[in-house]
Amino acid sequence: MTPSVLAGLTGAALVGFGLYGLILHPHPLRKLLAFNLMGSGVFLIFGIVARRGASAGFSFDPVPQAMVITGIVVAFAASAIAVALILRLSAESGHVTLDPEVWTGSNGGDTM
Amino acid sequence: MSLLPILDVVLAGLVIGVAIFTITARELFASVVGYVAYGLLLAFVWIRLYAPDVALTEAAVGSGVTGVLLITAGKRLGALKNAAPEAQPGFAFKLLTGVLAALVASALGAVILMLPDPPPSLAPEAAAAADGAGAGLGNPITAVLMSYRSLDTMLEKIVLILAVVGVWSVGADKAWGSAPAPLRQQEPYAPMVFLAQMLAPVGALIAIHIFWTGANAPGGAFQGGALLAAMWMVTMMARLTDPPRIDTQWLRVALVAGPAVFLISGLAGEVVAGAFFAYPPSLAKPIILFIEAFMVLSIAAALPMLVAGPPSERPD
Amino acid sequence: MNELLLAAAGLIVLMVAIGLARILLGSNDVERLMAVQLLGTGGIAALLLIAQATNVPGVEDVALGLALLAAFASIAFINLLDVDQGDAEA
Amino acid sequence: MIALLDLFSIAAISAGTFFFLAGTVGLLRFPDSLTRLHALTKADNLGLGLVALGLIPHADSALSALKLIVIWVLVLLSGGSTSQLIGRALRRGRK
Repeated sequence: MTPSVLAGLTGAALVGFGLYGLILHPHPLRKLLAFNLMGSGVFLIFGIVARRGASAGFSFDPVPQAMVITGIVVAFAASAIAVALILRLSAESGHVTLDPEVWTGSNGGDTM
Repeated sequence: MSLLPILDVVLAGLVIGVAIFTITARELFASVVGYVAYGLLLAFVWIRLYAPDVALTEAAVGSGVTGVLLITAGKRLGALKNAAPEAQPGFAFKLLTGVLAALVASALGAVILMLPDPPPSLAPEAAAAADGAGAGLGNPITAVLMSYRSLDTMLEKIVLILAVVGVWSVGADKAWGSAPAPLRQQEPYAPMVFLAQMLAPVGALIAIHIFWTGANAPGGAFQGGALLAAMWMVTMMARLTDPPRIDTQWLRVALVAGPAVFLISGLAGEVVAGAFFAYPPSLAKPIILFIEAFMVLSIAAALPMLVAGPPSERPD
Repeated sequence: MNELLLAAAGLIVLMVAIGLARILLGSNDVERLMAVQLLGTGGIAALLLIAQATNVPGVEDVALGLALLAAFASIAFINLLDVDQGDAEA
Repeated sequence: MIALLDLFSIAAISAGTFFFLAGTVGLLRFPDSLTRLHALTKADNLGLGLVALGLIPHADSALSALKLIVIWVLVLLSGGSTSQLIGRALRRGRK
């Protein structure tokens, strides 16, 4: 098994774990973290494509690598917006959750 | 070279182990610590894939700055210790999610094992394009970012600005124009001030060095800018500086400078060299470095502002 | 020589991994932070060794960046821990 | 001369690896957080320092040798200061 294939399979596993956490965690920041984990798995899969491009008379394929660099920064920008929205939402509703039933229902049970 | 495969397997196992910890940890703080460790480990995987540029970006933006973003948010939520315990999903739902995640992961794994051979590659094309327009750049990734796919890179800078605008606009109406909340509430302890004072200048120097060598070696505008941003945040966390008011002139100029210079250069290319984002070959390298310098500035200004969050109502 | 460098790198990674696993799984927040610091240092050492053995160029710069970022992450976590330990709000 | 330098490298890197070993064993076996912190600093300061020292003879240029030293100094600086801060956090936590 070459390092590339190993890294690719790692990436696939990471996407799986990220998806699991994204769906199951009730806390929005944990969801965001899981989503980032998933994203880095996708980047890793992208990365092995870059590594495989090595056989084309180049030490690696620079195009996917450059796109991963761009992607990491864009993913961070999206996370920052998500964090700002989460903070605003919980400041307005008084609850740290994305479950609409909690904050439209009774306003007892403050989770903060 | 018999040890290297073992090392790779250990590394992959570690990455997966820490990822599982990050997902399953009970508290947010532990989970974020795990995530930062995970980012560092992932950087080593990228090194093993011969992608030091990506390794540095992943470590700086993916792990370091994202980690700080999350713990700052957690602190502001004041909910680090209890993660909404009332909404725990049932066992059947967990099982279903697990099956779904396993299916997605194995499908991806199968695709990876069945990738076409020989692999398709844009490398020769990119190399040709880079030779034409980005002549003199020894680092093919910088050549791709700044020449072959320069429109992507410019749009990505614009995405950063849009994100800053988005974060700012989430703040309360009456807070508009004031400064974001400081990254630390109380007076810092002396060793932290000392560390920030020592680290920030050295770090800024290293960041500029990494930007400068990026033309020929691993590094570049993204990595240098992210490190510079990290150093600014260090001074904010030690309360040597506070986040600036969001209506400050220099801040806004710094944010827009990168994409603006990039766009103007691209339009100038239309006039001088006959195509959008075409550089006259003899001047390609100086022009690219010139644009990159402003990109470093914009990234270094944008990342801390994204972490600092929307303007707060308190007159700090 | 290369074999030796790799062996040293492998040993360091293994050590750090054991420490990381033990501390991440069951301990308090401060010790988790210590484990991450060990991971950063050990990782940088292993990175330098592996880079020397496999001839990846320019890794010193990556290691420099990692050293900076390790310090950055530690400062951020400690910044938070202080609050956790109940420093009075200024 | 080359053999001598190699010998130096081997000695320094082995010693560095030993300190990582010692640091990890200490992190696992020492009874409380403060003594574990003590063990950790050995790995930080001496482990990485000796490994960097051992790699200097193999550096491509004077600049990369300098970078190795700077890496070590950075880790020394941040390790020392963060240990102070961690120690303080521990002391406050115990009260």
